[in-house]
Amino acid sequence: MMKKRWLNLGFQLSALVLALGFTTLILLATKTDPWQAYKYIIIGSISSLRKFTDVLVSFVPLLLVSSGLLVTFSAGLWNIGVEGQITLGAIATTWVLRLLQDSSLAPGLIIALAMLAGMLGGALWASLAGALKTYGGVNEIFGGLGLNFVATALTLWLIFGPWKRPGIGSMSGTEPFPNTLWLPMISGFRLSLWGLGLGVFFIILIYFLMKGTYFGLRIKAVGKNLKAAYLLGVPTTRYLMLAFILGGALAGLTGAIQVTAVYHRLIPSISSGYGFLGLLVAMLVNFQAIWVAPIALFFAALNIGSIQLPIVLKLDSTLSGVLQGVLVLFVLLMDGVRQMITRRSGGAS
Amino acid sequence: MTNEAILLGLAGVLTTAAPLIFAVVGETISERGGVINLSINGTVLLTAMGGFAVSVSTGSLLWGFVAGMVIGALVALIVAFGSVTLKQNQVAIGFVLALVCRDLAYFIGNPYMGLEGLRLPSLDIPLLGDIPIIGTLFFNHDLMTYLSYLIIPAAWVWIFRTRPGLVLQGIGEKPAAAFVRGSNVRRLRYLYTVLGGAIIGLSGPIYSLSVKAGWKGTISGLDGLGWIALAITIFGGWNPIRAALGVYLFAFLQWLGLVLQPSLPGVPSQVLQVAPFPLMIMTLLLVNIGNTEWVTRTLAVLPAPLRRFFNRLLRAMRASPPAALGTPFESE
Amino acid sequence: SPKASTSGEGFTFGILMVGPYNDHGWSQAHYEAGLYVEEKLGAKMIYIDKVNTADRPGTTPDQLADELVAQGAKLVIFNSDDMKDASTEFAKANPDIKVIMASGDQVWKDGRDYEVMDNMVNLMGKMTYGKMIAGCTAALTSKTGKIGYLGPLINDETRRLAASAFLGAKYCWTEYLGKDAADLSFKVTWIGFWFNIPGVTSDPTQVADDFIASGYDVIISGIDTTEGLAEAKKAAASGQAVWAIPYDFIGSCEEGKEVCLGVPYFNWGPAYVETISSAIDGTWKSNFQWNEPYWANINDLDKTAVGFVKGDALSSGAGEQVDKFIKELADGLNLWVGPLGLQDGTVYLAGGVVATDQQIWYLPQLLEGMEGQSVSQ
Amino acid sequence: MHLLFIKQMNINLNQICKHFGKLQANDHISLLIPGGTIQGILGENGAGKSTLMKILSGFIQADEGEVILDGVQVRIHSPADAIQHGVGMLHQDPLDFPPMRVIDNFVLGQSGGLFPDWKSVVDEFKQLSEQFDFKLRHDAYVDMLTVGERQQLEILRLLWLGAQVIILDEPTTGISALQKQKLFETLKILAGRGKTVIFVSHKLEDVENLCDRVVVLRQGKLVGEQLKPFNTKNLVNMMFGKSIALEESKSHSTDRIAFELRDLSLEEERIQIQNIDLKIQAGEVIGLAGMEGSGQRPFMQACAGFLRPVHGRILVNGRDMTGMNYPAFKRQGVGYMPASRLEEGMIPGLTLSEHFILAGQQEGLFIDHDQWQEVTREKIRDYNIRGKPESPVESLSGGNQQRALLALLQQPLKLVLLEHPTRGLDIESVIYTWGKLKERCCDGAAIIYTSSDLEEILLYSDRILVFFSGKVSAPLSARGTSVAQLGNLIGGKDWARIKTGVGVTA
Ligand SMILES: Nc1ncnc2c1ncn2[C@@H]1O[C@H](COP(=O)(O)OP(=O)(O)OP(=O)(O)O)[C@@H](O)[C@H]1O
Ligand SMILES: Nc1ncnc2c1ncn2[C@@H]1O[C@H](COP(=O)(O)OP(=O)(O)OP(=O)(O)O)[C@@H](O)[C@H]1O
Ligand SMILES: [Mg+2]
Ligand SMILES: [Mg+2]
Repeated sequence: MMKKRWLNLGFQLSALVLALGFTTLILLATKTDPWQAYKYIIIGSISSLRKFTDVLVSFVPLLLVSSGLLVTFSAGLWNIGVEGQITLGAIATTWVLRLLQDSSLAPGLIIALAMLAGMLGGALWASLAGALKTYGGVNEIFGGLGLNFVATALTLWLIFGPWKRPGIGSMSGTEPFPNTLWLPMISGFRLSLWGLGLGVFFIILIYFLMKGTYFGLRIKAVGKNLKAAYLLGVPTTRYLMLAFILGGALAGLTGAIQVTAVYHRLIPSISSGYGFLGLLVAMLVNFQAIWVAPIALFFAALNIGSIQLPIVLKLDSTLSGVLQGVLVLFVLLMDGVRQMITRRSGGAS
Repeated sequence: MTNEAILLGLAGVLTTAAPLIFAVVGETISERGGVINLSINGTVLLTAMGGFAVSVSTGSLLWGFVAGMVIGALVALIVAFGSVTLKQNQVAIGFVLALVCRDLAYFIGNPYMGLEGLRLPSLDIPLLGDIPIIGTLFFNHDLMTYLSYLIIPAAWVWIFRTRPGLVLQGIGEKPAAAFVRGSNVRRLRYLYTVLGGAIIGLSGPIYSLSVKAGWKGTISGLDGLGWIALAITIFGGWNPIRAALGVYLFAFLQWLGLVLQPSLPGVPSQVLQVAPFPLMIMTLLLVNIGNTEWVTRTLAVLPAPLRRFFNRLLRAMRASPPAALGTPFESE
Repeated sequence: SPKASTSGEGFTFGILMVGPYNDHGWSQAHYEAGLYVEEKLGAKMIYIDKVNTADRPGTTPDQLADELVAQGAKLVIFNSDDMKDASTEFAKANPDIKVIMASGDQVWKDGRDYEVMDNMVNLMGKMTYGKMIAGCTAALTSKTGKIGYLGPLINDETRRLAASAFLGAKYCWTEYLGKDAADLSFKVTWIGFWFNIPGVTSDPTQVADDFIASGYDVIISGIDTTEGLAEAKKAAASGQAVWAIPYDFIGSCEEGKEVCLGVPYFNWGPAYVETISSAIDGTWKSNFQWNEPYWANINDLDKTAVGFVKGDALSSGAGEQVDKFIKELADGLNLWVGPLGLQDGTVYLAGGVVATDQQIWYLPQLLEGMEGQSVSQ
Repeated sequence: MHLLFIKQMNINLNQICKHFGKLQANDHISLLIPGGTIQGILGENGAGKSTLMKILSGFIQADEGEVILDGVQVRIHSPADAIQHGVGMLHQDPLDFPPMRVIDNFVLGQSGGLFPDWKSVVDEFKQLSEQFDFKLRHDAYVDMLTVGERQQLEILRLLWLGAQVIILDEPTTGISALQKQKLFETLKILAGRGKTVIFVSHKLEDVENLCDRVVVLRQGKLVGEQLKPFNTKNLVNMMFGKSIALEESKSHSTDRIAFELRDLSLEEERIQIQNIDLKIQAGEVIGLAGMEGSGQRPFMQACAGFLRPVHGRILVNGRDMTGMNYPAFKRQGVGYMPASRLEEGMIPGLTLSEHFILAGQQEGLFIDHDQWQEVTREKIRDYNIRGKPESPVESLSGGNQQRALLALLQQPLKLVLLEHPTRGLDIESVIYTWGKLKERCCDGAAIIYTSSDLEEILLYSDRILVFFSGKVSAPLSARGTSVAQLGNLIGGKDWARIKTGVGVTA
């Protein structure tokens, strides 16, 4: 048992080495000193408190969306529609903020209501994909993809149409909300402890939900064998929908955080690609909630650290995306190699 | 609009559809063999960049297209290796590759941004091109557009009419049965995935060397096309002809969106562009809804004639994927 | 005139570019201006490109500006309308860092969003002139009298530029060619963004093809990419008489010399040098600049803010008339004079009334006589 | 044509070994089969029969040992190799392509030019099927065929490809008595023409009726060989290492009505069932006999609430359940056990204990794992499951999975619906399973089950419903019915003489 765990770790480490090896090759091919590139990515993410808090700013939405994806993943769903769910969360949050910003309600209450609306918005959009799947037989990958495009169009329409700034519709988004409607920040930093708190709260919640509850077990059962789960008495449609709704709600909350804590308005690409990145995180952790936080943190650090590349090395910072993707790719491939070897050695004993 | 303008506009639809035709045909072939190549969005970008870079460096259009095919085949090879040999989840591998290839295209392609490149010349077909209407519509395009017409029936005939095509259907449907009939399932899956990848790999260079000539990195306007192609493949029910019709419909709606712009002053242009997606979702819904439990339950309460009618209707619309799509094959 | 005498040794300035620094368009125009500043002042440029959320998930322009400051920048240039809010936020949070917001209007006293920010300067070139010249060039060249304008998204700026092109075209059409204004057709089709996003924007390639198919023989581009030029080139290769006028960047004609009539471009260098010098030597003053071309020679890269280079495809006869038009503009010809109506028929400027800068900057609709959507809702 | 001249092939398997992990599936098996004979291979479940045949047909490779055909040692690397050498196999689960046409299935795998010569292929197909009097339409889709017809198609295909040796792995499961008769005739004709037939089964009766010679495998070893005439008792001894007798089955039927169908009509894509009236008493066992695809499955599904009837009522314990879904039926005490264990019954990747949690009652939000461990252990003891609470279900052997499925059915039940509860089980397990099921009857549950084994149907049922392409017989008493009668009904004969469910109310 112990040996097996070490073996697994060995394979994962070798995946990391291979991923680094691959990006190093790419760097060498483009005549860059790889060491410098890696050094600046690290420096750019942890060399100062400011930078680290910036990493955390990127970490929070990634953590939230990955936690939600863990649920849909466990239910056997490829929730590619997650980008749209983030977007709809942001739209719903903006909508409530716009509706209430001139009211006499306490700002804290308005923010809370808006974030709640964001969760609802994301959940609603997810349940659309869910209903398409469970009641319409439409594979969630394609339903989700279509809905992503629709969500983007909806955002653009709102920004250039009904919610446009007085006089102009601008790619810079809707009119920014007043500071009172921002999620409170640590002064001097962009980080909101509220956001961080929410992220941490939800990953812990999801951890216990998936590990120790009837709900979690049923979601897993549905994900592994829908028919059998149904025969064993799990109301599968309901649980599939619940998985979508929970995943969507967390994606929606991600959108809400983007609006209330990062951009303070609705912008065209409000989801910032966090949904797809979250899918990578969820794939990498392979259903284990415990790993979501460290991996998300690592990815966020790569996002922020890579900003140094154009400044210092005049390099394109998509390198970080390459590194993230290649890492996941090699982990998947090495896992396959490991399984193949254990199959073989099982056969030989 | 004048008739001539409409005709030319429709002819333009055929050209803009060409790269997507290759993408959906390639994907259809791959999926027919049982392997989903979800990397397609990244492949389109990487091959567009690669094809452009190679053609700029060599000064040859041909090498550009060859490069696209090679890159597409290599990416597909990773998908095949991961799923056929290592038996990992195809969706996962493909999805990761979709993101990796995109970023890789941007990173490696940076030095080639905005360079002046070659562009596939228009090639009027002598006699056919002179036929009124038809000539303008179909025969005043470039070589790859003509090839895009040809590859649709070619793929259809291959899949549904030839002996190897029967085997292709077989390995996607029930690999064990194909295996006992003497097919080397793994090798064939490799072959068709890589072949499909190579065909998908043509779509990138068709963009960068013809339809949207040039390479502009993140603003090339290519990101997202692969996802669209993937959706259309499913829309096409794994039949190259239906898939191609899907592509033409998509390109046509896009064109309609801009033609209608002046007559729909209240509608932002982005909204019209999105019209194909709800349409696609509706189609998938119609195609699949007959398989759902609640529909059969509901139908059961209808009076007999109505029930029969709906049953026949739903059955006529239904399309099922190859049964072994996405599952690995083990002979022991 | 630029204070090239100031020495910027040891001074670092940062640029945030919305697109790739080598996009052969808007962003590259800024990047090259940065190089120009390095050359003229000896200051050091650092930059981050692709500053948009699609390319840099989870970042905001003000955060990236902080990065530049951390690397030693004493002045930060924001180069896109998208970054307007972020530049305001940043300027307020960093009173000791100088900020240039190119294409913004926050510190314009007569602007709609005026705010006092001592450390901010707004810069913009009067591209209205560039577009007028482009429009004139198009009108002088067109055989069919149909000019297509490939518009990005609809806002004040893009309306203003499309309308300028129209005014220039109409002027040259009627005054130089002596033709009837009613015979000139000027159509704007908006794609929805500065460049193509599949499934979101209209495809500019299709728009350009559609123009050509409908008999529009000159395409004026208002977007950041060169589909208009590429499609014109393709049509020309098959024997059609079609031309194009790209936008933004002085080198834009290169991708299709044989059909390029010329390009109106931004030349940010001189204004940057001047503003950065003032930051170095302490004469900095917050202001809004909407800089005219250097009329003595609009292509003098050391002086002008916007220019127009003629393309290889421009006939010599038309070229002379374009020069004449430029000369007239230099001498004070103003096309933004009434009577001018808006597209919905309301009077915009009564006869003889000269438009104010505000009226031009915040143009509410396309002008009467132009085809195409005016507002996005 | 290659069917006409007689060429016989002798098969010699020498010291074949094959292991899967720790399991020795074939342990030094040596076997000689003379050409033109029908060789039976007997053995309990998991004895290694399929493995040996898969090796001979190239589907898998042996670890050790050699295959000698007509004195020549051959290497068979793949099924393609095997067919080159004249060896073809019908697999236990039909390996064909349901959504494709009969003729496509026929051609697929045949080598030749790019475009098959459809006309001549169809001609040859027709000619060949006429020879055996098979009634297969070349343009029908395979998913519309019965299991028996699919076998016929496979036999024709193998012969067409030039097979000298035809291996049939448990071909009698899932086909009607009539089709079985037809199959046996065909096989005898083939042997008469010099083909070698290898017939794998664990049904003694079938082997005795058909084969010239028999070998018995047990736990991977070849334990004995017999020539005709066979000594049954001896064979059973060899198969199980002991003799086993079927016990007389007791009826637990009471007079309380547990389940009732009133004028029920069902419609599915391929089958329509009309106007069934049926009352089942608590404790009663109802067997459904019929060829696969004759309507038993929709019938069972309607009884469990999966399929909504288009007409009529369903009453469970007197309560009208018409139109309700499976969860509602389940709450009313209807249990359902599907035929395919790992596909529909269990969840690979989850442990036994987790299965019992899923099937059990939720208490609170969090799972009390200790408590459920205990429950699982109890069930394991009670149902004699070889496995631990933390064993993943896919690691259990087939028989143990079956027992676990039984244990997972909730308690108490009003009605138990079982699809092929003993398919693939050896006699020992069959007896055990029925013992457990009869316990349920004692507790007042009624049972409806399907089986393709007529002996089983007659032995364990109180009453029997016969299905033939959507027609359903009125319940027959098991005591007053013989295998032969049942066989005829299943094959569509003698229906005029019995009452059907049709017309009872009409
Ligand atoms: N691919 C495999 N991997 C692991 N074990 C296997 C595999 N195939 C067969 N076995 C095991 O080998 C043993 C022999 O299997 P085999 O299928 O030959 O039995 P059989 O005699 O045909 O039984 P049955 O009557 O149930 O069909 C069984 O214990 C089975 O579980
Ligand atoms: N997929 C698998 N993973 C792990 N172990 C397996 C797997 N399949 C079979 N085994 C093991 O192989 C052994 C044989 O399994 P098999 O199903 O053939 O049993 P069997 O001999 O047929 O018994 P039974 O009569 O109960 O069906 C079992 O001990 C089982 O634990
Ligand atoms: Mg077994
Ligand atoms: Mg077997």
